[in-house]
Amino acid sequence: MAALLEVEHLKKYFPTGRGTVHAVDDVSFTINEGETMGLVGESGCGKSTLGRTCIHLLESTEGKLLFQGEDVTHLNKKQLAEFRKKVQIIFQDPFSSLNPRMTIRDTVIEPLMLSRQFEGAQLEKEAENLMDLVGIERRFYNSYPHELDGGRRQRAGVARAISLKPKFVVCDEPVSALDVSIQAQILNLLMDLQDEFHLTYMFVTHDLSVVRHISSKICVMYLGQMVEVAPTKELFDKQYHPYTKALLSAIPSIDIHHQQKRIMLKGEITSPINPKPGCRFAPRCLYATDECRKPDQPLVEVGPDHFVSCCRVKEINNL
Amino acid sequence: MKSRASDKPGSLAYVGKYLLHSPSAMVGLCFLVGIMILSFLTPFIFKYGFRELNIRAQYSTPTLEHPFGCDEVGRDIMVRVLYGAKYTISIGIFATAGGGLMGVILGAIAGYRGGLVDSFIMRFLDVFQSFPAILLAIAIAAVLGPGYWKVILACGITGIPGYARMMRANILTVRGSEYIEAAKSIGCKESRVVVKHVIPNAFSPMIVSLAMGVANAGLAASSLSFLGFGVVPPTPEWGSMLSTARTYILEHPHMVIFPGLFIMLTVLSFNLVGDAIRDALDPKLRD
Amino acid sequence: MSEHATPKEAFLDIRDLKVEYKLGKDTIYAVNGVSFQVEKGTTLGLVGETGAGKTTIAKAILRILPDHSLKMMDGVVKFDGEDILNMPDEQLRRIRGRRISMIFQDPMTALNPVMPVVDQIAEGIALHQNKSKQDARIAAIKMLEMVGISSDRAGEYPHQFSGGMKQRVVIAIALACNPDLLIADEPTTALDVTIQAQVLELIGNLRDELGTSMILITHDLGVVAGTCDNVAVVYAGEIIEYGTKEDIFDHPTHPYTIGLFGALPDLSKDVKRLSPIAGLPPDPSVEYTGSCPFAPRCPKATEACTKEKPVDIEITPGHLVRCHLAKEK
Amino acid sequence: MLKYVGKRLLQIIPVLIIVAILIFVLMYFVPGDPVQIMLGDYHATEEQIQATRARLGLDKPFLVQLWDYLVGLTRLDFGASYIYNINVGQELMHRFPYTLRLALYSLVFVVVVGIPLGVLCAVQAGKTVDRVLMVVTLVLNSMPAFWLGLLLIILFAVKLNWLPTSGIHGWTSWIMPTIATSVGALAGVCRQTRSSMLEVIRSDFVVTARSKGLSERKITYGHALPNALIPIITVCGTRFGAMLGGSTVIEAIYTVPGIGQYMVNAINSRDYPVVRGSILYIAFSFSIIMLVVDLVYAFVDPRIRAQYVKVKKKAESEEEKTPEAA
Repeated sequence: MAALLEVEHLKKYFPTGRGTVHAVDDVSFTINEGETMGLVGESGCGKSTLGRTCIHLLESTEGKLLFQGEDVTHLNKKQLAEFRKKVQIIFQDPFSSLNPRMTIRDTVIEPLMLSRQFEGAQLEKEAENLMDLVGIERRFYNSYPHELDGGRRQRAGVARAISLKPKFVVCDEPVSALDVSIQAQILNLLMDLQDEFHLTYMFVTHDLSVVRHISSKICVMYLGQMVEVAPTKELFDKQYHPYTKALLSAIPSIDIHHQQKRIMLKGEITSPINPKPGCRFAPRCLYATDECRKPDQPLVEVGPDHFVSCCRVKEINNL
Repeated sequence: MKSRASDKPGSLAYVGKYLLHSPSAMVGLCFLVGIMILSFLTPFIFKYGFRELNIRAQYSTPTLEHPFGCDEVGRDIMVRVLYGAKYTISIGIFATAGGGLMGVILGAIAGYRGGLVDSFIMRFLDVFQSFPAILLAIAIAAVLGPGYWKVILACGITGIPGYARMMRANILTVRGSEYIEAAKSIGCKESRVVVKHVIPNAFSPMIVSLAMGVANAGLAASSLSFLGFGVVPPTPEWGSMLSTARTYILEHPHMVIFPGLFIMLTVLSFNLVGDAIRDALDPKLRD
Repeated sequence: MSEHATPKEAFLDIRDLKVEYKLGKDTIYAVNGVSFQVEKGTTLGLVGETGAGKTTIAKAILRILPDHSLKMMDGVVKFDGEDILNMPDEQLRRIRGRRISMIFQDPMTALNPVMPVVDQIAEGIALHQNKSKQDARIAAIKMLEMVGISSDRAGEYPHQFSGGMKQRVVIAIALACNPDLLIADEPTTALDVTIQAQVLELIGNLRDELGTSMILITHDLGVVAGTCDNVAVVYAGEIIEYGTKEDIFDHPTHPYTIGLFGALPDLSKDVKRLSPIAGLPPDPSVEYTGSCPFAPRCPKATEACTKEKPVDIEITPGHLVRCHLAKEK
Repeated sequence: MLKYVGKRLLQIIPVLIIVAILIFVLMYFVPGDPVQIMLGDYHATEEQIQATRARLGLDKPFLVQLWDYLVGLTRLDFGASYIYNINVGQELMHRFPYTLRLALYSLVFVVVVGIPLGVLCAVQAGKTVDRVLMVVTLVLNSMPAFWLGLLLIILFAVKLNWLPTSGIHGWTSWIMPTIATSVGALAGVCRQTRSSMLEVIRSDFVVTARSKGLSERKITYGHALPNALIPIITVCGTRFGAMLGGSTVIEAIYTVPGIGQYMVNAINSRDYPVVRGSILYIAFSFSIIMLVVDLVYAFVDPRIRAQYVKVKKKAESEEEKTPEAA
């Protein structure tokens, strides 16, 4: 498989009144064509910012972005317009991501029209095909978002995102606002579309069971830093980073006969504003030593395609 | 979710349809439209003209002949009050339209451009906002002098800072929403994002304050006229009629009643319509 | 309507509870004949999706549903032998916060933003335990420490705390007067998973320590699995399946319960495709008097399901299923 | 906190300077010669006119006049009235107590009556009391203050002869001006209180308070009202600021010798130093009131207080403010 998106030492800082927010701080990974990379972490860890930075909805502060082998870190207006046709995003909140004053049909037509690939009746037909594809019934074509339920709104968001047949779609918590039964419908839809159009997904979520279901590879983030990245199966079999261990153990399991022991973390996530150097997880980590507070923590390869950002990974896991 | 006939949420058609179903708004609208029509038709309906002196009827209290009585030179107060409706109503509407337009433009620029332009506009408006509304109108009127269009200008300028601030805040809210990000991600040019996505959504909440603004502008205009800074006698503007009537209040109090009553009814009508528009646009407040 | 197989009066005994309220011109049939019992020291999980009526059930127990939209509340809610629904307000206020208390879903909005947290806890203590303001504050600080907040933060305001910490404060308020029954309405839904683990453990420990009965409302079957003794599955304002945790998780019988498990991505199993429940959640402004509310979405629905409302069937002792098809098993 | 107040006070200064320059420039170019108006109808000779000009300093070039004026302002010297030749600053000081008293009485009336009525409406929302009060306040809100003032005179002075018609002679003289000034504000405050209380009453923390077993009274006044205060304070503050600037129409009707009347008369007689002085006073007093309003916000809401006071670095409290949603 060829690499579709390569991210190298990406940083995204926000200046604020109280200091600089290190929302994404030196993150590197590769997403291959046709695969789904899950990006997981708790609220405030910078995962949405990372997703948006990868597709130029936010401009990176530092680092390098390669898309299909080309450097897309800095784009001029024209290049950006071309790039936009290849990358898309599906948002978390299916209400606020649709213009409340546009019908579903208009929302889906807009990107087709802007692309200038279709005209007149063809435009209408293509839009209807798309709405049909994502499962929006004909009677809702001319409805406004507030007249629809969350599931259908999210379908409209999906139709808009795939309308230009992009290569790469960032799914930013696309199912966390939905109920379990609807969530499954949307997840199935996303997987079907991936097969049909050979899409590559970056699936941003805090829900580990969803990410396990849909992703082939998982990247775990904590406070702007990547702590562990591995193929899904491997990550769920064996975690090396203390944070990943705690995170996975905290998921409530529906298996009532094998309730595992949870690893309780001390305290709560700290501030991403002007953080101290070193491992961001150190203040809550059971194993933290002075070494963890040094800048430039290494990324250790512990297995094939399995990287951990922890200087004590060998000692902790008896490797 | 029941799908009713789809009206663009927050559009004028949507608001209009809602108004038709609100009894209080209809009462207000009927009063305003009715009195406006009467105002233009007075010369054709009534026996007396609004300027017609009739010394014999001087200070006449209400009679069948003169239902509202007559003033200090025997002019029929009812005819004058009805004729004068067009001033208060049109001043309210023109002042709000003008002030609203300026405010919306300034606010939109400040909100969308941000940075220096934003600070400059907002600091400039701060100067205006260091006055209470009515006193600002008086100060402007003091500079401009009296007259119909000058009152409109004074009341219009007074409204600008408020509308600008509100529009700016709306723009900032809309600009941060996900559908704007979505519009960018599907390749909308900036101009399209602004015209198609930002402005319509930011403007919609303004309709309410503009509707309410008409009532305030009308009230302010009549206050100005009352103080002698607005429309001056012999034009039968209600505020200036009251200003004259005030001199005779001890002997002929009836002259005071009707002009004021009609100011109140007009302002009340605008408020009723404004309330209904707010309800139409903000379903949260209903139930 | 069915009578559960408990002839003696339970600690909390709810029978045929119905709640309707107004929403614009529509009537919302939020709770449609719900009956269940909670025994002393046990935990019942109420599971269901958004709009199923779980929160309304909880609020009805404390009678804190908003007056302005409430249209009808009917049925019997008996707590320790006392009839809650017909009790004078004065008497009810002595139960609220002292014998029954509640933890709310969103800790961001559940606390008064302009009052120091310690005062929000002390308020209930002063009221119910007849303590002076000073003593109540001391007791409140003790409560804060019990939920893991150091006493030097007692005078701070809610906005100075993070989400997880706020939920701890809410828990402290709820447990301040050592209640007999705790109703936890989605206590961890707004929290991150590691914080959720902390809060669930805290609630669990305090419950065991104080011997409190609990009703846990959640949409998350995983949370139920770790915390509850009995489970009630709520759909369209009805309990469509009720039983012990083992009954529900090992032998789900109602097609909706089965559907819920199928729609859930499971950490321990590999499935290529999820099997979602078809269709949409039920319209709460429709009253299902003559049919099963799940029939339109049910893969196994028969003609009977659309013509007749199913009643509870006890398939094994204590395991009730409200489905026509359960009979055949 | 003190630092914040200082900063805000400093911010008022440039605004006042701009107001001063703006008003001076505008009035200078307005058609109409004050000297002509001063000397009145009789035919003044050219020498008289020139002499008056020279006395008032109006013969100097425009920029010199402006400079003199601004320099005077730094010494708090607003100049002297063209007509009465009385120092404007002194006259403002002399008149201020009247305006202040009227504004204070009105504010007290508005707060003491308006807020409880609004709370009552919110608690009884949809019931008869609420409906009646909402109609009444809507009508009162639409009533021009000057008309109400005149109606009061007709009723209490002319018909009943209970109260003096105008001027300030003893405490009874304050009754009608106070009512006429405050009725509109009272209606506004009542409606604002109702709507912000309604919003707060439905929030989750009120449900929390109820589930603690508190009485409805305690919930309404102890939990809901403190959270509903911010918009109410805004309305009260703006109205008070306007009253303190001079209730022009009311002072005119009841001949209260306050600042509003001073300015209105000055505008009519083109007494520019007085107009400029009163406008500056209005801008200053209104800005101060707005500052006070902001400080009251901080007093009632710890979240606003936190923005003014330099926050101690507290890691946990910042968690929610990460730009995850940015």
